[in-house]
Amino acid sequence: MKYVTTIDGKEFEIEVVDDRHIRVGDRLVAVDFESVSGQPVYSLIFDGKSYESFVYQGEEDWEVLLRGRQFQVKVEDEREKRLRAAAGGGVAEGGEFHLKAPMPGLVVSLLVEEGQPVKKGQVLLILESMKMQNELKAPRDGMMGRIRVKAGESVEQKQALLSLH
Amino acid sequence: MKYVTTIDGKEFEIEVVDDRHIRVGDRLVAVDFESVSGQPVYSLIFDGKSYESFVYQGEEDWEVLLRGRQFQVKVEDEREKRLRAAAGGGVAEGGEFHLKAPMPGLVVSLLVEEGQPVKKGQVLLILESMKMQNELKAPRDGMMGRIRVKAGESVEQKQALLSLH
Amino acid sequence: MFNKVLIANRGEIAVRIIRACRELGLETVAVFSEADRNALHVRYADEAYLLGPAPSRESYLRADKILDIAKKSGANAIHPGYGFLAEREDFAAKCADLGITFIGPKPSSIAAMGDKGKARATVIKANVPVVPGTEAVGNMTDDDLLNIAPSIGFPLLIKATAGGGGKGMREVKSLEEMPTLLQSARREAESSFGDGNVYLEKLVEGARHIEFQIMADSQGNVIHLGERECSIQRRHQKLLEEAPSPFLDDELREKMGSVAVKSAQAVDYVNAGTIEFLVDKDRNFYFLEMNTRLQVEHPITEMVTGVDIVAEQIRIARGRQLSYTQEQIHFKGHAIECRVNAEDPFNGFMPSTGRITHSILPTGPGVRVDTGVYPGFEITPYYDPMIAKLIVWGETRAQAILRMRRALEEYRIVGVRTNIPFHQTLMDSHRFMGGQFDTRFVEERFSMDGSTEIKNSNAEIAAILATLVAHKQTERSAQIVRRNERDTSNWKWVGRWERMHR
Amino acid sequence: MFNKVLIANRGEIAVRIIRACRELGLETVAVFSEADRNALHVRYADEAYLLGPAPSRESYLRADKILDIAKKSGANAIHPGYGFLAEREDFAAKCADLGITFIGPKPSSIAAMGDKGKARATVIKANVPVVPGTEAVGNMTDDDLLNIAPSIGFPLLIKATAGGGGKGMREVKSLEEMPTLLQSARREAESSFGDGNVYLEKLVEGARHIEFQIMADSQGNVIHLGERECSIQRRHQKLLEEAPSPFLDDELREKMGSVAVKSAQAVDYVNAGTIEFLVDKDRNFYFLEMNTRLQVEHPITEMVTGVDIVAEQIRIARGRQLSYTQEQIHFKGHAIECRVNAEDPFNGFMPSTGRITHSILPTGPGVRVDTGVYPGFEITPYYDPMIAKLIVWGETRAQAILRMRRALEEYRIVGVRTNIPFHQTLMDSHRFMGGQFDTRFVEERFSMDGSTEIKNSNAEIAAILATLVAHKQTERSAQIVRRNERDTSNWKWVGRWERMHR
Repeated sequence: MKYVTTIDGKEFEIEVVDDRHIRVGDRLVAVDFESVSGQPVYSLIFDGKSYESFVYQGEEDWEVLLRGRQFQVKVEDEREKRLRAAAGGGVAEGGEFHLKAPMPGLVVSLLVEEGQPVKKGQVLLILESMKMQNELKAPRDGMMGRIRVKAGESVEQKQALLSLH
Repeated sequence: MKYVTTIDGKEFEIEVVDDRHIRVGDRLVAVDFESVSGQPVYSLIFDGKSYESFVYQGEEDWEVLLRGRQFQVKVEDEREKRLRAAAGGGVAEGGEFHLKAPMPGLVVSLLVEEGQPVKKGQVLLILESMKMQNELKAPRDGMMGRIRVKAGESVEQKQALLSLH
Repeated sequence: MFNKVLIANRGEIAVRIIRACRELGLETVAVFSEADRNALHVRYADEAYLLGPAPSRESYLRADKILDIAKKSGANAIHPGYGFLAEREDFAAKCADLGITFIGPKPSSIAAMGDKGKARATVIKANVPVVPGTEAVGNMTDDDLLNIAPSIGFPLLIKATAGGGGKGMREVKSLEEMPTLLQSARREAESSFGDGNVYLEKLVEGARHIEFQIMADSQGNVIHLGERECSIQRRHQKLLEEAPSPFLDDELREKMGSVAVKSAQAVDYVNAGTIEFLVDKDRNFYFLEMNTRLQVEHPITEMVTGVDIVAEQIRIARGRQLSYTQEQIHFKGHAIECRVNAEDPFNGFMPSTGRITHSILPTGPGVRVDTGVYPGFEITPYYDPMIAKLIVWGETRAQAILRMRRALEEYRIVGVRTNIPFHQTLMDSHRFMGGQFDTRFVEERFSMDGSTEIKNSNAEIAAILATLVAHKQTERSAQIVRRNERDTSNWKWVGRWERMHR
Repeated sequence: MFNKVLIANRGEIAVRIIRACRELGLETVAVFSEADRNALHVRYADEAYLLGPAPSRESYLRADKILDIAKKSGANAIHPGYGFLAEREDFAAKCADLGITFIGPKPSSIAAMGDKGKARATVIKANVPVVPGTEAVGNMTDDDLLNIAPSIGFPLLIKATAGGGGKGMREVKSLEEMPTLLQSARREAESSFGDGNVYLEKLVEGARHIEFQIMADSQGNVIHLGERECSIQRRHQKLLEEAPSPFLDDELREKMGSVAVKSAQAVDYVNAGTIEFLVDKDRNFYFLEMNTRLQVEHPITEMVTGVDIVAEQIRIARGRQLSYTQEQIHFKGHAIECRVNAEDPFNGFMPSTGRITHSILPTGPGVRVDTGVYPGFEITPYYDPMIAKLIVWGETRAQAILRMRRALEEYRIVGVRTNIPFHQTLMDSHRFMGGQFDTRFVEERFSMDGSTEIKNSNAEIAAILATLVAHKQTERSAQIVRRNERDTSNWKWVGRWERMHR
């Protein structure tokens, strides 16, 4: 199977030849790849070098934590890549933004009202979790849409808090 | 459910009243009992005291490892106990003994032949495992029955090695 | 003399105290919230009692229940650890009333130092230098504070009088933004300490945060165990501490040490305590506050002095004399502590909760880990995000940094995100290695991106890893689809039966 | 000077050496057998290469493959650890031929000390006292040995000339049983070391096994780092070591230390080595043998001296002078090491294999764990059963024992049986606490039953625990039966359909 893998705009062509070999660009290389203890921890011996890494599936991309660095990695097989190229590759920019609770906690206060215009970086809501007051901010300029929570309310992780048009 | 639990000949009458209470003899006591991390490790808070223990199912009895001591514990519910009492409780003593490999290893040498009389404590076979030569001995006097392995053979754990009449 | 100690705390510090008690042959009583039934301190203690639901207010802050449990269990001493009830004068006083030894200072010392405003006034009388700020004591109103602020000058800090750990603290750049910040500081102080009082302090720029460990016995002996450098902070939360400070020489150490001792003496201090100082670029130092309790970062002092501070606390509480004179305290080598928090350093240090599914601790020479978590334990949002302290000792600062680097590389925690990558990036920072930092370093002159050169050299490997994991996943889901096809075939067959026989 | 080190070993000692290299800024190359693909030393090293199948002869003893990997990877030094190739003169010589630094002594020193018979002859010349025994050197036949035996006197010991770790060792009580024992000793020696040669030594009764750590640099400086008490053994396998020995005073320590140094000088020794002595009841001491390598129990010496022995080995191999003179070596406190083996102490110390499913390490002040295993790792029957070394330090021997007791209580390993309960029972033994033991103590005067009083007080709790677990299991299996009933209901229904429409 051939993949096109992208990190920070840089593309790597990687072909999984069999269990023990991959082709990176033109180079055929022996790999020894194992997951450890059934965890998302992976040991890779590549060209004699021993690497260990956490690999998680993020919202869209893969997250690779390697030697203290985190990499956002997009992995697409050839078919996906072609489809995306055909669609023009443009991801909608102006659509509605839904703020979800990044962790369970208590809504301490709401600093905006429905229909109010907000600026990028403006604090929308304060969520208390682990004894810390966490400020949740607007990712871009926009207009406040529906607000689904009240101050004093406990929320679950990923619960929808409010929308931004 | 009522149980009769025996350690070293001493009987304990223990009734599991509900999730949070047991009766030991006549005493009704609150217990807080949890298994830890899905392992055979158990935390028991009993009368305010905090205990932690490994509890394994042995060949016949339960094995409880508590504060560095191992206890062989027989747990029977009332019905089992009565059935056993009715049967007379006698376990056959003279039957055939099957020596099984207590661990995987290599049979280094066989020191007996089929049909040979052996004495209790006599070395029957040497099994090499973890770089140690382990002598497997006769548990009682008897006559050698079938020998199922040869010197130089690798054996699995619990594999039958030989019988003693 | 007491023989059974109740530990009124949770997490790594409860475990630390249980260890000290056990090594002194004392029995231990743990208390726990419903969220902590399987916590390590419950598993390790001789006795354990439920306090109540997970929130601290309903469990670890319930002084009444804790004292009831002490009576019920026959515990004749209480160690409060840090946080929770550790700096509550009323709690220490109630212990005394009930004939229970509080392993800490006298209630009067807690009171004198606990209100940060009062503490400033007290040490000023003992000629200890303090940061310019509000000197009046008590419940100052917003109007009072707004009036005084210009005379102190901006930037300044609003600080909670009952405070600690940066909670209820706000930096103010101008009078205009001050009312809003006062409000939010009071709100946070109220929610953290049940006390919304605040005071003001000049912001010393380019300052280092350096604290001295002191120990005092009830015979009037007071010694210090040297300093800890605590300038590596983020939002006023300490992240890394080291001993000794690369900024101090012997002369300044001696001077500050004797001021620390004097500060403790000013409140008749007994047991372990910490005097926090700000040190400016010109080596002027100012008393900031005294923490009248065991400090999170006490292990680095233990590593360089060889003194077991918790065991010594217990000995002092039993009425014994200090085991050491000032002359017997020698400093050997260098120690560093990294606070391992359940926070995602790549996502604004957002707290991370969940079950720890796997963990490998770094071990070996010169490494110590103090932790209260283990594989299978659930990190809940109710408590502090600190899940472990990684402490190393080396003959020199350079060796300690190298050792910390390898220990961080070895540490595995799966199930929650941690700030270990932050510490790894810090260990690679030239400014940190050179000892060139102040309390603003992390926020203003530090980036998680690190050297792009190193990053680029690992990008290909990261790409390969992600590709192999994605490939594995695709293969696995293909297999599941195939298996499901087989599994449902019986149902298809039933469907066929139905149709055939309809 | 080398910058990349191949570690020709596995398990905890490979991890230990990788740590030292990393802290010195050296790159590391691991080698592994098929059974060890996921071992910690492979995961922690910078590079890793497969040697071959699990058995040592096909992997860790394959000197040829290891040297090939060194060349391929550019490793210009090899650390052999202990066991495997550590005391193989030919391997050390081959390294030298290839320009690879062997981190250990010269081949000639290994040869002089590696053959235990030759070693005796060498040190006798240097006026070092030895245990009476065979003084002739070389391949003695059974007849030679049977002839000499009566002049030495019984009981005596048959020992493997290439030996170590009690392998190929047999105790002989009379001439009659000697031929059989010679045969089995030779067989074990042959299988362990590829060399069936043996020699004889008088059995010193009531003896203690006390060894001295020495360090020597290539400039001719030789120092000792004090002794280790190693008398707690079972079948000649050390189980627990401590430093200092409770049996030695300063005078005897100095005397034995200087004999140890003299023994090392007798073979022009360079790098770390250990001189083993037997000390009888009357404090006479006899040279037993020299281990020309890093010793399993080196960490206790590190704990009491502060010297990082492995880092020092590497520095010496780089041609540096020793970092310490004899006068700079000071002993502080007391250290104990318990060897944690995958063995069932309640079942004749039978080796135990399997996957480790869960583990909690003891941590905190004064505790160090050196291990190569982790949850998810499989303990195979191919290698030594030692899976971890638990090391503690205390200010006094009593404090070290209390600390070890609490550390053992904290240690959790699930998946294999371990000898931790043995160590716990030992820590409670009055004879051990009193320092009253010799090399026969464990086999002859120790029982796993311990105090029946303590046992009885816990029996009720054990009964409750087993009952609750059994009850839980019964309930669970009842539920499974019920669930299966539901699951199969659809099938019953199909059956009914079939019958209805037949």
